[in-house]
Amino acid sequence: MEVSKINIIDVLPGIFLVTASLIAMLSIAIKRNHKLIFGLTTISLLGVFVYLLVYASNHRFTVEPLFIIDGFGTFITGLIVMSTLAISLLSYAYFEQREERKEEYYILLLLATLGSAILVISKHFISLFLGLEILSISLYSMVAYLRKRPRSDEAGIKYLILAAFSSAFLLFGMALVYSVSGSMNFSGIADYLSSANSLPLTMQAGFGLMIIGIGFKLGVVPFHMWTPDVYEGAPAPVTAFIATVSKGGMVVLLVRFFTQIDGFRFPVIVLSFTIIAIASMLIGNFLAIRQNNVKRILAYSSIAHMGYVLVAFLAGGRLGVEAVSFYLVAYFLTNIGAFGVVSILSDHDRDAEKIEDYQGLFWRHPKIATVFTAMLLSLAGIPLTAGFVGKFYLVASGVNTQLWLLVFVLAIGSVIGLFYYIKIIATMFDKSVGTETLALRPRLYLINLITLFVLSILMMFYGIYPQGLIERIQDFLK
Amino acid sequence: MQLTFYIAGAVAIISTIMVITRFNVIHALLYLVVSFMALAVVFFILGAPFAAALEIIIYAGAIVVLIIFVIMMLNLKEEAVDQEKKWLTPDVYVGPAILTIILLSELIYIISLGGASGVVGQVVDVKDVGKSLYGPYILGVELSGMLLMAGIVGAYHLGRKKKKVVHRFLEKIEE
Amino acid sequence: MKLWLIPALPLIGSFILIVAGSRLSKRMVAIVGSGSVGLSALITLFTGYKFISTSATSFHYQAWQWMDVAGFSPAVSFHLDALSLVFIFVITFVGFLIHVYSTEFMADDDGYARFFAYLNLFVCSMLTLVLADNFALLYLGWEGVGLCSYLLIGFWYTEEKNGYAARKAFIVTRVGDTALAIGLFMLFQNFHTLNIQQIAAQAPQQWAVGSETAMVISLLLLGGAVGKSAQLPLQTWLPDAMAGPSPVSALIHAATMVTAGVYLIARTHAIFELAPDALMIVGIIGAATLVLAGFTALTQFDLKRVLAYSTISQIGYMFLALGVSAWSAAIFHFMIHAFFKALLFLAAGAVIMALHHEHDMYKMGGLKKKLPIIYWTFLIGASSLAALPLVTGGFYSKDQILWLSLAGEHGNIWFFLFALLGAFITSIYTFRMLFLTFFGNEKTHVGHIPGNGITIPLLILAGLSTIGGFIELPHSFGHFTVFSNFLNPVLPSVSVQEGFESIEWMIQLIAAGVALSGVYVAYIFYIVKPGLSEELKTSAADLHKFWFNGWGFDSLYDKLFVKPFVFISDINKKDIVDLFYDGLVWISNFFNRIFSYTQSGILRWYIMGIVIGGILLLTLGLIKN
Amino acid sequence: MNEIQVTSGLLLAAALFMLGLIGVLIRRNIIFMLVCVEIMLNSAGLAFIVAGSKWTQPDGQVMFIFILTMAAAEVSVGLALILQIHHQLKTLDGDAANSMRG
Repeated sequence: MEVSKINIIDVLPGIFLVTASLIAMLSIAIKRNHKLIFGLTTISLLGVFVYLLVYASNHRFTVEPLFIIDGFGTFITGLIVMSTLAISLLSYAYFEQREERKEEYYILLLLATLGSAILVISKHFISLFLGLEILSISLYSMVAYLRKRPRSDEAGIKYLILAAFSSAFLLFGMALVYSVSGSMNFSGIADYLSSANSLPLTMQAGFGLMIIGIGFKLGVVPFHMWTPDVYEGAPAPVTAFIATVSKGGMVVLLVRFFTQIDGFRFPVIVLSFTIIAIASMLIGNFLAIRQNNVKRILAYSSIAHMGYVLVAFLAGGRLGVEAVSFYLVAYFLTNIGAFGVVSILSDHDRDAEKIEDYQGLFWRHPKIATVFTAMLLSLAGIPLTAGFVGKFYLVASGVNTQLWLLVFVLAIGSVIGLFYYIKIIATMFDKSVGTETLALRPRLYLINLITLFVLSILMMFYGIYPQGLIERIQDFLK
Repeated sequence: MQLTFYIAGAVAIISTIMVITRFNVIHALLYLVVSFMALAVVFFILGAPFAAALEIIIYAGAIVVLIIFVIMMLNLKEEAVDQEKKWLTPDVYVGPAILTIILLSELIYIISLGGASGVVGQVVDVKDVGKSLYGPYILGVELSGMLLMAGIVGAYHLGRKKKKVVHRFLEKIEE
Repeated sequence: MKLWLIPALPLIGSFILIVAGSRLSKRMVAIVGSGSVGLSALITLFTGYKFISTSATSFHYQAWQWMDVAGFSPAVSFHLDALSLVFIFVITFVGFLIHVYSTEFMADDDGYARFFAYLNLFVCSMLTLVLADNFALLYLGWEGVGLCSYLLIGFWYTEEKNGYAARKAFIVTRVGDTALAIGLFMLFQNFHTLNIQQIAAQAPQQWAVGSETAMVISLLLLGGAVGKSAQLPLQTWLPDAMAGPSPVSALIHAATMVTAGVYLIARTHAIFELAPDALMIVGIIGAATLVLAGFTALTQFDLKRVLAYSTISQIGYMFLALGVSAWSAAIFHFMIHAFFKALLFLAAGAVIMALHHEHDMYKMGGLKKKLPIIYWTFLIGASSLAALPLVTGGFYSKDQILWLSLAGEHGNIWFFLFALLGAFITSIYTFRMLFLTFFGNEKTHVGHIPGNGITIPLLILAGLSTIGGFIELPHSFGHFTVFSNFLNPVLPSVSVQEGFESIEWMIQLIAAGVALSGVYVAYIFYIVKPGLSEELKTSAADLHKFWFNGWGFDSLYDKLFVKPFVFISDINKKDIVDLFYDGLVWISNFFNRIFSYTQSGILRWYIMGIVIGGILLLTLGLIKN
Repeated sequence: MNEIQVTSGLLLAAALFMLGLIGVLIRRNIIFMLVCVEIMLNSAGLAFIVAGSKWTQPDGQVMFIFILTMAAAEVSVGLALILQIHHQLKTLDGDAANSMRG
């Protein structure tokens, strides 16, 4: 047996997450204690992050045949772990006040993080599939976690059927690709493609079917329809997770896969993604403008944002990857912040999702309203926020490769987007005091508040001084 | 060999058609078992005896049985069949059918012309699969363990009988 | 090197005052407001000392690099050389004195904190402008100055005419700003950088002397300079800008804003030197402006308007100097002018305040006794403005310009004659102002006697405008050239035409004579025979009116631009361009309805969406293959 | 010729895949939808086995096993959810679960 070939150090982050989830499960078996399991989760996430900071810098090696651990992967893994940490901090108060059994949530959270982290470093169809499914299956239960809410179940079943359905497409596509190339390794496929002059039709169809599966996870048009319903039905911290970690992992996989097989050579693939990107940017924004549910607005905006990310993805090259990385950081920060605000304001029975819940928020809870305003401005891409720098990065990469149409649509989309972000902000500043239906829980929400402050400070910091992060990213991508 | 393949394939297709058109869930599941068995034959012909065995054990055995269990738990009555009859009307299935036929014909066109030539039938037996599974793909096996764990924890949490909603102060007493 | 602190401190002060100004006591506001600028001034002193003692040619400090993406790297980085050192010295010191003065002058105003917030921001913008090492930052400062001037001119916004003056200043300078922006774009297009030093270094290699591009860019830059510095033909905003409080006028005229144009041309002299024709135009504009503004100043009766026109005229001198490549002479005059003009404005402000906001000189008089300190300091400032020989700073700086406008390599006799005429008029209107205000009978009762907050800055400025002149003495007075030597690494010295050295003393004599005779004329007209000026006024009423209205520029612009524009706007009431945005809104709503329909919440419908997407993808593949 | 072409295998997989797809689209009962998704996954597994057999590699079967694992996990979560929904809504109608829209 040749098991011992794997260097333990290389896959330590994964092992860490696995161990943490196992210990979490065992601790439930002994005694249910929310605080304990919450502490365990945060500590192990912090541990992974510290490990990544200290040990894994910009070296590059592979764990054959499944994984490649390089700077890009390490950077995004760190980002994912930090985001999960923030989400788990936000989750504590959210789940504490609900009379559900909340301990399993952390196991699922850790496993979902593991799935996303695996997506990020995979270089093989098998690891891609396993990562994706670990993520998805944990998410099914997380979405439907609050069993008292019919909407939660509805969202759960929708997500489950659709995700499994699109996984089937992804699998069938991968099978077609495998049947032609004879390898499930990205590099093997790349070798096959570089020796073949043109793209065989079957392989092309395989890629097409794979795009369905990938596009579903990203929530891009026309595979986007699940996003608003799932965002709305899921508990707010879970929504934050879906919006960020789950999508981010897939973005990285997409970038890695198409960069490695050099898919940009084939006009049909580029054309497909261009159409998807344009449709996402426009339709996502169009859908949001008259929406009155904050969670749905954020869902539609995330469709548009994924379209923006595809611009940099299509631009490709170093600059494109840098842009994607930076954008993901900005996008993660702001989305977690925004959903954190939603979760902090949510009460016992429902999430704070109606726009009326935000009426006059600034006069009732100025701190939270300020944080939310900052996050929305960042999503809208107003200068001196991280969102602006991210968007600028995207535009720069698009301009650099002369993707004028995409850049133009990006600009139009941003203009439309401004409307609904400002609408929420205007609602918050509306002086006619809204109904005080949503009570904040004292004491408990302090931890949320601190998390939100840290997030917004980071967001502003990266808006005002992004150069540090940019250099960091460049360093990692070396 | 070839003939067996085509017969098994035909059985699989026909029984699958039966699955999606039955009104009674139990009938549909029985056809599903037939379909899985036919597929197992196909696997065997394709030189994957291990997969054929798993197909019967896990799919036809475990998964279908699991579904039947749940149906029994739900205690669906005769109305359910009538309900299904009402749901499955031509205006429901014509549109999707057309879409699917378009997609299928595209796929048929692509697969038959698209350069995936070659023959199949070489046996890859359990030993090879085992060696590869516990050799290079060992981490994949570990991960599939995690996958199952996520499934189990989720199913446990979601499937638990719902507690009566009691006031939080009374909860402790009831336990 | 804490160079960034110099502009940052006023910015921080401004920030504090904006955020917490309403909660601070007036005393605190004063401390924050003037203290921040004072600290800046101290740091400037320290930096200047270090700069001179290390005999460095330039300091560079990058405070903050925003990002560096795909060749786009906006950074806040500062460049300090002799030229910017002179400017920041003047800005911080004169600015500080004006702040101190304001603490008393504005003491009874409701918008005390607001005033200092704007004032600090103004100083910060100007410092950013002169310290910027790239044009993008310079432009930021440039616009910041424009914004602050708008805010400060319209400070007493409750009165409609102040708002009007503020808008006028903003709009007229915008014309120049637009030209400048286009010029900067062209520079970037040509050099692929906005770094000033790099451009200055590359320009001579890229362009030949007289190159067309250099000419166009120079003219566009000149457009910007003319707008900010209130030169022909964009001078009309400055006299109206007197609507603001007196310290604001002092700040605009002495330390900030109007000198930005001079700075810009001096800073980009490398480009201008490649376009001699453009340089010539600079000189012509300067010469024409100085005479035109001088005649207008003669006819004004509002104390502050006289000073405003005198500023236009003095800036004209600086432009003239720039036009004849006498770079350091222009900067020298800028510095001296900053001292005495700030002094004059502050003194005028004190007078106006003492006389219950009376601006009309004909209603003043006899203040010599009542306000002795103001009188003496005002006299020093006026003498400097009129360039009375030997004892005043203005004499040395203006004399240098006169001399070089004739003898410099680009000089000619016409420039000289215009400059001489200007000097004559200057001393007439200056002393007319002095005599009308301080001599004769007291016509208005004196109310407020200025305290220390006002008199101390005046005394300091009076000292500076006298001593300041002695750091640069002409050949005939010992040839003491500390100032031009100091500037030499940045601004090349001008060579004098053959055969002129010998007559320098003659020119000085003429200049002195002209200045003194101007004083004499004023003496005759306003002290000895006060009726004489009235006679002259009535006998040439039309000319007087023409001059009084600033050579009719305002009404010309009104007919040429404002009226047609209003006419077009009337026609285009429902803005055509708006249709585009309305259309965007309509389309968005339209698509929103359509796509909202697809979000039906029905699971099978969503699956259908995915299938249709799949079909489209495969079909696309088949078509393209 | 007694050999089986790769295309025939893939076509069989495609046909089964499409049948599963049409099943998901036309059935309103959530259990049926789940079953049809299983059919699709299973046919994808078939496609992998065909491809693996073509290259005489075990990888196709390995992938099949992983698909099997995933299908089992997914069905268990799905059935648990279906139980929940039946509790909540007293129906298995997929179209009835449409409280969120717009």
